[in-house]
Amino acid sequence: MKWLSLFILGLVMALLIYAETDLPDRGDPEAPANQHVSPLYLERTVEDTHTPNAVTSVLADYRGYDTLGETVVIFTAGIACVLILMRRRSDDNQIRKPNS
Amino acid sequence: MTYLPILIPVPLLLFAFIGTLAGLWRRSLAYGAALLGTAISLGVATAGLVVVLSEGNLHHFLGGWDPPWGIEYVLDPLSAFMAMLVTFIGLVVLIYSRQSLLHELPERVVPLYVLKLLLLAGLTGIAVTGDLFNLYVFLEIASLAAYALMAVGGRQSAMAAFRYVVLGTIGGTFYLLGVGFIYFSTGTLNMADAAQRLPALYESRAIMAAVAFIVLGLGLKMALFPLHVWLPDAYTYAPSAVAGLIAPIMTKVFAYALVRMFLTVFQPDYFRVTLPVTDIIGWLSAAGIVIASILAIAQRDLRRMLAYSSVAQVAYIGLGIGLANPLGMIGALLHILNHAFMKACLFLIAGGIRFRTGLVDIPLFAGFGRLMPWTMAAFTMAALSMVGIPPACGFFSKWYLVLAGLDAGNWVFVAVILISSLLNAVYFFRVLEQVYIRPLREGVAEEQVREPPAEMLAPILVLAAGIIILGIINVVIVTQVLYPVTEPLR
Amino acid sequence: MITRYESPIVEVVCRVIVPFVQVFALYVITHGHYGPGGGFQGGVILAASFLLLRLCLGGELAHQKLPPRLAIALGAFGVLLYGLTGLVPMMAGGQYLDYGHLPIPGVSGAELRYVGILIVEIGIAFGVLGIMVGIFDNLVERQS
Amino acid sequence: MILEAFTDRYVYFMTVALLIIGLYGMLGKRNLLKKLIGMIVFQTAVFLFFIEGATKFFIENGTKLRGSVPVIDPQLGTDPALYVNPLPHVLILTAIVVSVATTGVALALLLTIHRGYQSLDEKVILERMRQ
Amino acid sequence: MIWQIDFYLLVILIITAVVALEIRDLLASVALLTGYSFFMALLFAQMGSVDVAFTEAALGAGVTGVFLVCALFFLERRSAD
Repeated sequence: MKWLSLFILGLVMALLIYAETDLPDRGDPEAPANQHVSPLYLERTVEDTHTPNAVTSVLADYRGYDTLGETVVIFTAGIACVLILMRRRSDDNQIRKPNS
Repeated sequence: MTYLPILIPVPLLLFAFIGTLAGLWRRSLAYGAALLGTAISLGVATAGLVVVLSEGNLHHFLGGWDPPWGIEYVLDPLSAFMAMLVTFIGLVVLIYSRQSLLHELPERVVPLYVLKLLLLAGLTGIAVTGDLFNLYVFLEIASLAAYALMAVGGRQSAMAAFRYVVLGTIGGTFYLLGVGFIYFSTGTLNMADAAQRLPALYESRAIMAAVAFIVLGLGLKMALFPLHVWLPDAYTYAPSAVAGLIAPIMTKVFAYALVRMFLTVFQPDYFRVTLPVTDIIGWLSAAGIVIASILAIAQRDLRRMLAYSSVAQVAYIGLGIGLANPLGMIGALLHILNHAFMKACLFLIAGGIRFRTGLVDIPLFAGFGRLMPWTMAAFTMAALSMVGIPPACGFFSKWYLVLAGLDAGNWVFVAVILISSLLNAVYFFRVLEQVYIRPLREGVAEEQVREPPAEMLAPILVLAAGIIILGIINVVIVTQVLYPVTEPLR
Repeated sequence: MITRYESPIVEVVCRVIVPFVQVFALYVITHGHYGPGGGFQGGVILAASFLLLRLCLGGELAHQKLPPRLAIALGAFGVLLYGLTGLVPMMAGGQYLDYGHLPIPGVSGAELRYVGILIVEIGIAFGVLGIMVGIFDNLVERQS
Repeated sequence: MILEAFTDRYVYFMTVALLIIGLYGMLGKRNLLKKLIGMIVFQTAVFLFFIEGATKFFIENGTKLRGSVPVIDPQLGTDPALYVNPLPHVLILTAIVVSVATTGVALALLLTIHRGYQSLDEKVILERMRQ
Repeated sequence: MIWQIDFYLLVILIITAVVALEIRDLLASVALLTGYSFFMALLFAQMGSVDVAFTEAALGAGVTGVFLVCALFFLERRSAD
């Protein structure tokens, strides 16, 4: 088991280092991530939403549905905690007498 | 008309919140909210499938922003098909779960129903989304709901759920990492846009790593063979109404997400020729089918046997994806549908038996066939379908997989499917023998062994009837829905 | 059940600090348009103020300020507010979450989107506040 | 020159190191709370990877400057080259919340497990589970 | 540009992560984890993402720490490895 997890760790590390040597340079303004979608957010955020903070406007407007999902994730976690920690009358795994 | 895609997950979400508020006031209202939300969603999904088949794909731009900048929802035949499957199974299991939960966990019904709605919302969201990151968000909603739902069956189930949390988080985070590689290489998160920009970057090592991480992450979530370690314990100890909901659809939706990556985001040839992804998935699945089937034979606990059988059946889907030809993909997608019906039916029957008698071990089921005729008839139907006897639907997906294996000239896979049918026959006929031939065990009170109440029996019978109906109309499904989906593979 | 921490200093400092923390949280929520901050951060800070009350004053007193059931209800209400803000523009002919079609008289165009973002941030803040306090209550209270 | 290449890439390698440490904590540690801590470290490393990818440099008067905070400053104007990329920040905001939610659920599970088995050691729990 | 700040913060991060995982006392481990989150928030702020830094400081270093410590109150403090 110990060797298996070490093997997995080595594999993931090798894969990551192998991949990261081929990513665009750090902070390169010509990189696709900085060229394709995001410039428009910065250019138009004030004009479209009156919001100088581009993160807020992207968060709540351009990609607002992700944020709805994120709020739902928090909500799910809350309900999950209520469900898991609710005290039960019959303790543990005992199946109660079948109702008849 | 373009409203249809968004109206599939949103009723589920809204009724989850309304159900919470109503449930705080009066406990029984949560069930009504769950039922109503799922029914609306099923109606919209059905309408969506009809519209999509006649008028072509529907696109909904959330927030009114055009795709690469905003999030896009796409309803095409495949996603409408998945959404309809998820909501249908969800509705049937919800009807079943009222009695079952009142019996097993009467104090916790409100959060259980709310989490079931959120689980369904997450899964339908995965089905209809057209955005890589949005898929991650909904994947996490579905996963969190599933962790919690699986944890309430007692102390073993809590431990099983914790292991699922650890492995599931690794899976989800690997997927996020893969999306990160794609984003930093292409600059976009929209699936259609990424599909356009990716072919120029196929030589890039970052994209290869992205593929590896996405396949690993989704593989962990869908319990593809060597990554299935969380599944048997989790399904065994979960409450029966939850196992009946999660086992049929959860892993299948992640399989669908993998298919979507394979067909929509990347070109199939990238997975088939440039990288040996489909070969690896195929061979691992072939090993998984045989090993998991043998492990299923060794189990005494019916739920554990079904869990191992689930691993084997997910591996069938993996085998179809691994064959990577049109027939294989049709077989895999048809198996998603068929297996959802069969496994839901089987888990609900296991829950029904446990509801009446409290028994889970197969040898103790001796002689039940006489006392629970309808339930056991449904069990026989599902078992025959799992083995692959012609009128039932399980035969047809295996048939397409065998054809695909012959088409690809891969005799090993064909042999694996045939052998596994024999193994399936072994472990299901073992149960059938106990049920129909052996006399009732000493110590099992005869008056307890009765049909479950009508509210639980009806969903079982609906699913059993569905197995036959799907078998009969499978030609329609294949030609209308699944055949156009495999267009990129041709 | 957490018990009250028997120290006048802790109690006084807690009672003095909490209103300022809450005011700062409101500032963070509403100032999200112009600087760092927004619904999440503000909601978390609000939740932190209630957690501080629960830790310092003990369960009984702090539950009067925000009962556990109300916390969960507040969480559900916040998320529902977000969901409905998405649904209302659809009735007015827009897309889901299209704030440009919110039926608010007197504002239009970019201003309307500004208002929409503000409503959504408030919903997020309520949701995060309620759920964080709810998680804490469940982690602490349900232990036998 | 080597220094240049190092300053360009070293953050990625440090991120990989953090990620591996977290993964090791999740897979190699027996204590369940340690697994949870490993999970948090692992997820945070991925966040760091995204935020790292969002930085942007621009050249002004021959010196390399880091892009500014993505809040539009009327004096700087709306030239996107001057600000860092806001999109990964938004994604990571979402992911941080997901991570906290997962932590909350995992902690609830831990409390239930401890109530049932009186232990946090995976080996002990699995032994007691098989009985 | 001052790349040294990033570098030192990253080294601190790696050290805190390793020690948090290796130390036997779980309370110390949790405390180090909140420290880890705080340094991560500093690093985010240094990289120009103030919103994420704010969230990480409030959620990662604040609320998660409270949850972990409160949960630890009901659990055992020693760890075998």
